[in-house]
Amino acid sequence: MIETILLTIGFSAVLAFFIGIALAFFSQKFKVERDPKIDEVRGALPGANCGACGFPGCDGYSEAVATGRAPTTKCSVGGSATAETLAKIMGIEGGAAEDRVAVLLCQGAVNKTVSKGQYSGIPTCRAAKLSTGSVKTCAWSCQGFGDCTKVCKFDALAMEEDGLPHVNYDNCTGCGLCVEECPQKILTLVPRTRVGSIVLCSNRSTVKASVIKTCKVGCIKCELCVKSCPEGAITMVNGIPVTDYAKCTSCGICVQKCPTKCYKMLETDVFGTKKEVPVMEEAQA
Amino acid sequence: MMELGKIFLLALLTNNIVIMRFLALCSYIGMTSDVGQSIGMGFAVTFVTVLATAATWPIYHYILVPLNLTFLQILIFILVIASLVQLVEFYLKKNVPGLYSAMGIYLPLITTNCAILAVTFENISFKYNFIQSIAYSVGVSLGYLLAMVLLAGIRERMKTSPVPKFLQGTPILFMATALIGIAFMGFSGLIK
Amino acid sequence: MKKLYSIFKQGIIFDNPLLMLMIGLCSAIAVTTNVSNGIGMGLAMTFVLLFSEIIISLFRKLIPSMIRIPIFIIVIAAFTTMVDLVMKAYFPDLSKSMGVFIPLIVVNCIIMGRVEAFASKQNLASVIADALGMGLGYTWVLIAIAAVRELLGNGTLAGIQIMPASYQPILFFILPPGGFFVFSLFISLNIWFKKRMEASARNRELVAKKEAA
Amino acid sequence: MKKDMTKLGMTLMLFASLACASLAVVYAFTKESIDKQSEIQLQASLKELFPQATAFEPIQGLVSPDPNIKFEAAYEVKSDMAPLGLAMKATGPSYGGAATLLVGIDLHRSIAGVRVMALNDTPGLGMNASSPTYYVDKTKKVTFLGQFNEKFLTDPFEVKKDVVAITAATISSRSLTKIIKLAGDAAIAYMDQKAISAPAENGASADAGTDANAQPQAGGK
Amino acid sequence: MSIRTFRGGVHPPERKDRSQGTPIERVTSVPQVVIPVNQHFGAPIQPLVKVGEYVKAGQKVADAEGRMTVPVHASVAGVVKKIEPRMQSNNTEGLCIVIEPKDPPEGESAQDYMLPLDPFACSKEEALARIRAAGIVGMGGAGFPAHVKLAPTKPISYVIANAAECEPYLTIDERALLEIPEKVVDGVVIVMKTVNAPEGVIAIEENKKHAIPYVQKAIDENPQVKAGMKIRIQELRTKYPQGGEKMLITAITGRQVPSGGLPMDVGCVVSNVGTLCAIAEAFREGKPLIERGFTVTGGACKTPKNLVAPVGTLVSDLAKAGIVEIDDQSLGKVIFGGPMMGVALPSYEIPVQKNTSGVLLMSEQEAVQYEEDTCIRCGRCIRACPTSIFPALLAIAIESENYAEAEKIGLLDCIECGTCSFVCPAHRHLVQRFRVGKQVLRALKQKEAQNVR
Amino acid sequence: MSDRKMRLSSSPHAFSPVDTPRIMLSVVIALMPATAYGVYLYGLPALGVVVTSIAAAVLSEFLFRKIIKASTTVGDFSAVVSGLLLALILPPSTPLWMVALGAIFAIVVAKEFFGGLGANPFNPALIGRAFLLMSFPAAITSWTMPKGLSLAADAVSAATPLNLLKQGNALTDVAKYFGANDTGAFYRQLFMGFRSGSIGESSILLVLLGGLFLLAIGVIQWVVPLSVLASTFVFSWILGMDPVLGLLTGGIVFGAFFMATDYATRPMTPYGQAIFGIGIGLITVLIRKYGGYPEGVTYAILIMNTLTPFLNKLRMKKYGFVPPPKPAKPSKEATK
Repeated sequence: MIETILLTIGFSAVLAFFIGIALAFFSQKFKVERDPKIDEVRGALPGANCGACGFPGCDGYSEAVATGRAPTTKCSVGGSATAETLAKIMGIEGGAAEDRVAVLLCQGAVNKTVSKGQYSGIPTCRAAKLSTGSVKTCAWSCQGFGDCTKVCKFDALAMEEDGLPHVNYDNCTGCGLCVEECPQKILTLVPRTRVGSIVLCSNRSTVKASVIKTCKVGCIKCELCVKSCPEGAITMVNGIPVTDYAKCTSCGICVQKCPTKCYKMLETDVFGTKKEVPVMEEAQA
Repeated sequence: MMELGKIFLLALLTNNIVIMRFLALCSYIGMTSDVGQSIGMGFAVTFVTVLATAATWPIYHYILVPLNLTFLQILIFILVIASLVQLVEFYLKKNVPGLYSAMGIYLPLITTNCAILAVTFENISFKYNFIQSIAYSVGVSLGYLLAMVLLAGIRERMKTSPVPKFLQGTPILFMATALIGIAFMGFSGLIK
Repeated sequence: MKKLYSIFKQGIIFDNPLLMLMIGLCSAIAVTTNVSNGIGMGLAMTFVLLFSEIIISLFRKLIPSMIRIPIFIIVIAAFTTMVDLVMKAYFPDLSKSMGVFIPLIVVNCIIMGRVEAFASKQNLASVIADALGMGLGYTWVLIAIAAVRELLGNGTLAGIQIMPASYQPILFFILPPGGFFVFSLFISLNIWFKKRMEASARNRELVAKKEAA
Repeated sequence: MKKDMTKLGMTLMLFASLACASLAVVYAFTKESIDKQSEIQLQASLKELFPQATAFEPIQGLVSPDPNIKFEAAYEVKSDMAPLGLAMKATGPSYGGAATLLVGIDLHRSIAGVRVMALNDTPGLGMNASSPTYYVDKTKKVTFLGQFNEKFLTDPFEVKKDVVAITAATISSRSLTKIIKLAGDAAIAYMDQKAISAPAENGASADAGTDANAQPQAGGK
Repeated sequence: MSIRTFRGGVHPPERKDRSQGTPIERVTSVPQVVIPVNQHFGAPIQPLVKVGEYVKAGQKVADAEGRMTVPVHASVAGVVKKIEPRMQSNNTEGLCIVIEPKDPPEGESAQDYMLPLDPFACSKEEALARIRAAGIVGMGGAGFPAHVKLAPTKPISYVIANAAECEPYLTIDERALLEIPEKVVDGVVIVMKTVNAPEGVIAIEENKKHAIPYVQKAIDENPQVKAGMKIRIQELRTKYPQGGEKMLITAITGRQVPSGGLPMDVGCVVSNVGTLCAIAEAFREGKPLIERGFTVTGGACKTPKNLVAPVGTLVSDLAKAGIVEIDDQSLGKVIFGGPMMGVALPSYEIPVQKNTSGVLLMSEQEAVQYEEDTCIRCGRCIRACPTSIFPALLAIAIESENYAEAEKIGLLDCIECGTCSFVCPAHRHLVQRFRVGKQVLRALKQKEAQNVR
Repeated sequence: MSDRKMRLSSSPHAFSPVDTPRIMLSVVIALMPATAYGVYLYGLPALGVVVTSIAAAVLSEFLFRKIIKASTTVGDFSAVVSGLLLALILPPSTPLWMVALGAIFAIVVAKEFFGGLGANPFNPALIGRAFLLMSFPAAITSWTMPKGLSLAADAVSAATPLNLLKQGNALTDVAKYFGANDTGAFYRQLFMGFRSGSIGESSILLVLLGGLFLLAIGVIQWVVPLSVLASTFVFSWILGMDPVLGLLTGGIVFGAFFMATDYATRPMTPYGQAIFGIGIGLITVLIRKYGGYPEGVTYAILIMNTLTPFLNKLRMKKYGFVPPPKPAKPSKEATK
């Protein structure tokens, strides 16, 4: 018995010693130089692998960042915090990415708009738009099949009873996947801290009557907002009033004047449910 | 030769390592989301299994048996296989980067692939000689490859199927395997 | 104590290695043709897990990280061999019917995973709780699967005739495909259960929030 | 660098030695029991076949005529000094790999009983051969192996005709039957040789004769 | 003469008998015309007239530079009332010029046609310029500029007149063959001269056999044929999509247009009957493409007819004028084009365009809609697909968003003929899926190209 | 113009009247002669099996879809087809509860679990039979003699011709067992279906009739059945078995026309189908010759089912296909 034990110990000791040495040796010898920064960057990324940065997943992006082929601000999921960390790792001054959220530029709920016909076909926005132009009489309206909700990786978009996707601003990371997916291109990314007025309509029709016929909450091109703005911050661009946020003081006059109520305040009407209302003074300054 | 063919076919079909013997399920479930991937993994396993057999069989018969240390079998075998995988990985990474990028990424997963260890144990317990052991290990690992590819094919198909919610994900994969198993029962007795 | 209990509970249900983490599956289906095998395998597994975790936890500061994997393997392999030897010596029938699956405990991902992720970082007490939780979590699932398969496929439980003699066993259940079948249903059941738990937790949170507001 | 490596090697060595040492201890403790286990099992099975037996004397020199079937051991069974029969431990291929059977042959040239020592066939099908509750004849409660009891080796051994097969496991049934038949024939040859060898010395031809008989049996399945 | 055809295809119920027997009726007076500015496949063009301006019939009202552009002409003499976006027959709003007919000032002609041009005395460039100036586009469906098509860069061996008219319901080409075969033959001759082709083929489906003698007579009487030009009639099996350009070429010549290629790659030019007539008119009369023939039919149309009306005529105006009687109660679907490839529109207040070959007013019973069931993998679509692109597998590839595989199967080779959707027993929206798939695939490719750059 | 909304959809706007229920019904009709003959041969038990199987299949599909809150699909008759097919490949004496269990397994596990009609990777009826064969090997392999053919000693547990052949009986003996004087008469008897076997696959003639009916109305195509039958014939001959008998016994004809042609589980491409059929024939013959079962059609088809996703990749070249690297001229002018 003692012999067995001794033999075992001797044998295993020799074997293990060699294996240990061999492992250590080979790991040195065959070491492939890999920039430790890649791992560091990878560690700092959120790992959602959403691909919003335009690279194949977080791994691809981290490699691109570490080799200097990509800016540190591309990760919209991680937002500015990640951008700063990455910048720190890469040793450059961080151009912090703006923390943005998606906003739907259409209020054309099912009861506010007129449908063009009885659509039957593949129930996706893209297919419906391709086959019918637009399922609603407004060619710029939300198609309401929720393509955007299907691509959202963060559970931030949901179709609700009114037939429109609603953004949950707590979850939205501003990755922009929905913006890209929307065939109508009526989703846009707005900085989370932005304040001021915004028109929630994309109808670019120049024929006033047609807007009135098609939608109860569409911009009818009355230009009351443009005329009423004391700061002159609103101009019509391509058939749609656009607010210049450098001038906008969030006075709310345009919102009051708008006859179809398609003008909204970002801080109260759009992000309304959000608790931390952005600090106004800061934005003004 | 017939004998070797029999060993090979038994291991490949009748006693398919995954479908009939439930080994290597982790990678079977994990690595079959596309056919190319499963083929890569399958060949990596084949390669390592044959290598492992070639290494462990002589160790057992020419070292452990004479020294009367057969009880160290488990420990020695796993160490040998682990170091082997590691070495192969190092080697490929450094010298054959093309192959490494095709196969090497699967190597770390292989260390804990029970199929390989099982083969080396069974070579001993079935009292196979060296050539038979190699035939057996090739059969088993190609059987693994076969199972992987078959499931990958069905999985590809199921991507668009309205599988009931409660079965989505892993459960339906096992269900598919169960049905493949039923089909494979047809091989039973085919090779005696 | 409460913490230890929660670690234990985690392994039994929420992080159940078989149903939730889906690791160490191979043996779960292979040996569950009857309940005694399930018990044997489960306990063998628990034993190896427990002692490996204890040893690793005790020596965790002495293990250089570079060769930690080989050391883990050595420790696990040693305990596995012990179990194998003991089984062979005292439960020869059981050992025979489980065949290669006892030695294969050594590559069971559960053990490696727990050792690497838990034991090498935690103190002895939590390690024991974890090992017991995981081990018993593994065991109960094995027994449950084995019970279903043996009862339906053979009409017995642990070798004792349960079903009436007129019962015609559905052999499917003890054949390999039946193993996959039962296991598949088990996982789906558990996923459903987990989802319900999560949903109720979320509901509770919501209610709490509403009340607070 | 080198120091590092040595240190790592040493650490690993330490752990390995410790592990192996403890293993060796366990091994030493269990070894006897493991060896004994198989012996105990064998003895128990032998005892079951020949309840009156008092001694099992291993005998050598029995060679299987079929290369696929091996005789691992053979015992002359004796009660006190009187011979009771022969027990053969034979291994041959079955459906799921090697199957080892213990076949007892009594002096009447009939089978005293068959026990399964190792079998890896399909559970629920081929494995039923070793099940004590699986009856090929449900009314008489005869198990698959039970039907061989008291069957003369001169009787035909054709499965599905003379031997009731396990349902849906014809291959297992055939392979097992073949092992039993082969072992039995060899045992009888030995007995013939021995029984005749006491008074006269012409066992060689008898041996050859039974071998010749066994051959077609092995060939035709 | 053997009857030729291609592999695959289906034979949907023809339903041509409704309008088959009614001679072409010319619509002359309409209350207004709404002329879409962009009616062709290619770069957009801009209006040249202003609101309030007086225009003559045949006067160019919109044009732009560029190879892939085609001018648009006023189809009636009158005053431009409005220039604004209106719903077009492709289901989108596009800029339209609304003209209210008004008699010209005393002494002036209401017409502003070009001078006739002898196609056999002018150069090829002159001929092409004339075809462009006449605003001729492919009148079969897509609206591909004719002057581009007739300027092939490869040698042409066949000019094929597409008189297959394989779409169910539509009969306008059939009537044209019966009533004005000489114009069709003239068109073929002109095109043959323009592209310098040795042989002309008029392809007619079996179900229009009765038109063959008329066409044959027209051929025999054509002076150019008498002078040695070779034109023959080819009878084709009645099968959809026999009139698809690619299928037609394969049926007649046995050649296959290579993937991503054009008919000219296999030495063919295919022109629709309407286009050929328009070309003939453009040369012989100097008349631009301001009128077109089309079939108004369908279950909700009480008066199935073959009409020739000014481009821009609203179907609703035809109904108001009593030229077409529409059963509003049973009307379920309005389709511009044939039932297999036409576009469903929300109303019939839509102008007839240069490429409108028919207006289908389907009754509720005809316009049945089916819920999409799961694919049962019967393989009917695979057998029916004229381009052998395995629609069932293609749909699966698209659904699983495997666009690389989809492209390999042949997504971009789909001609959207609708055969697969027609035969599908589970009523899967296959064609629609492929259309969306094509769009996505093209977008992906574009993105990839950008990334590479 | 009224306010009523027009229908909008992508083209085409016309549809073939052939839909899924109609296809399934035509399969049922094609199976009717064989079913009726089976019931005539084996009497009430066979009718019981058929009714139970269909009822269990339809009910289980209905209930399962109710439970998972999916739309009811009983109306497409696919469950009826699966149930009927399962019944027809079972021995007439199968206990009814087993039949029901098999039908439920076939419908719920093999079909509905994978997403219902069209999504099932394996033929449900065959999975049902394989399940029963695995679970109750005894019951599923005990046959009854058809009415009026109780010449053999024990009419209770008859054997199929293949069973007898597998046991090494000579063909003439088998023929005698079924009361035929010579092999020619035996072949005729087999062709007409007067023998023990599964309910529906007895009469080759009626099965062929049903199959030809389906071929004629275009529900199935010739590639699969022909390749199955041809390869069975050829491989039987190569392996030294009587090729004619190989076609006449067992379920190969039934399998070729009704099982292998199952839409969801056979490849969709012609080349794939040919290989699929040849594979079925080969495996069937191999199992018959070497395997553990006397008949291998069930498993042969199931095994080939696993390969279907790969056989689907064997596509014909598409219209106007140009080989991608260096497009060579010949392909354009190849035909003329």
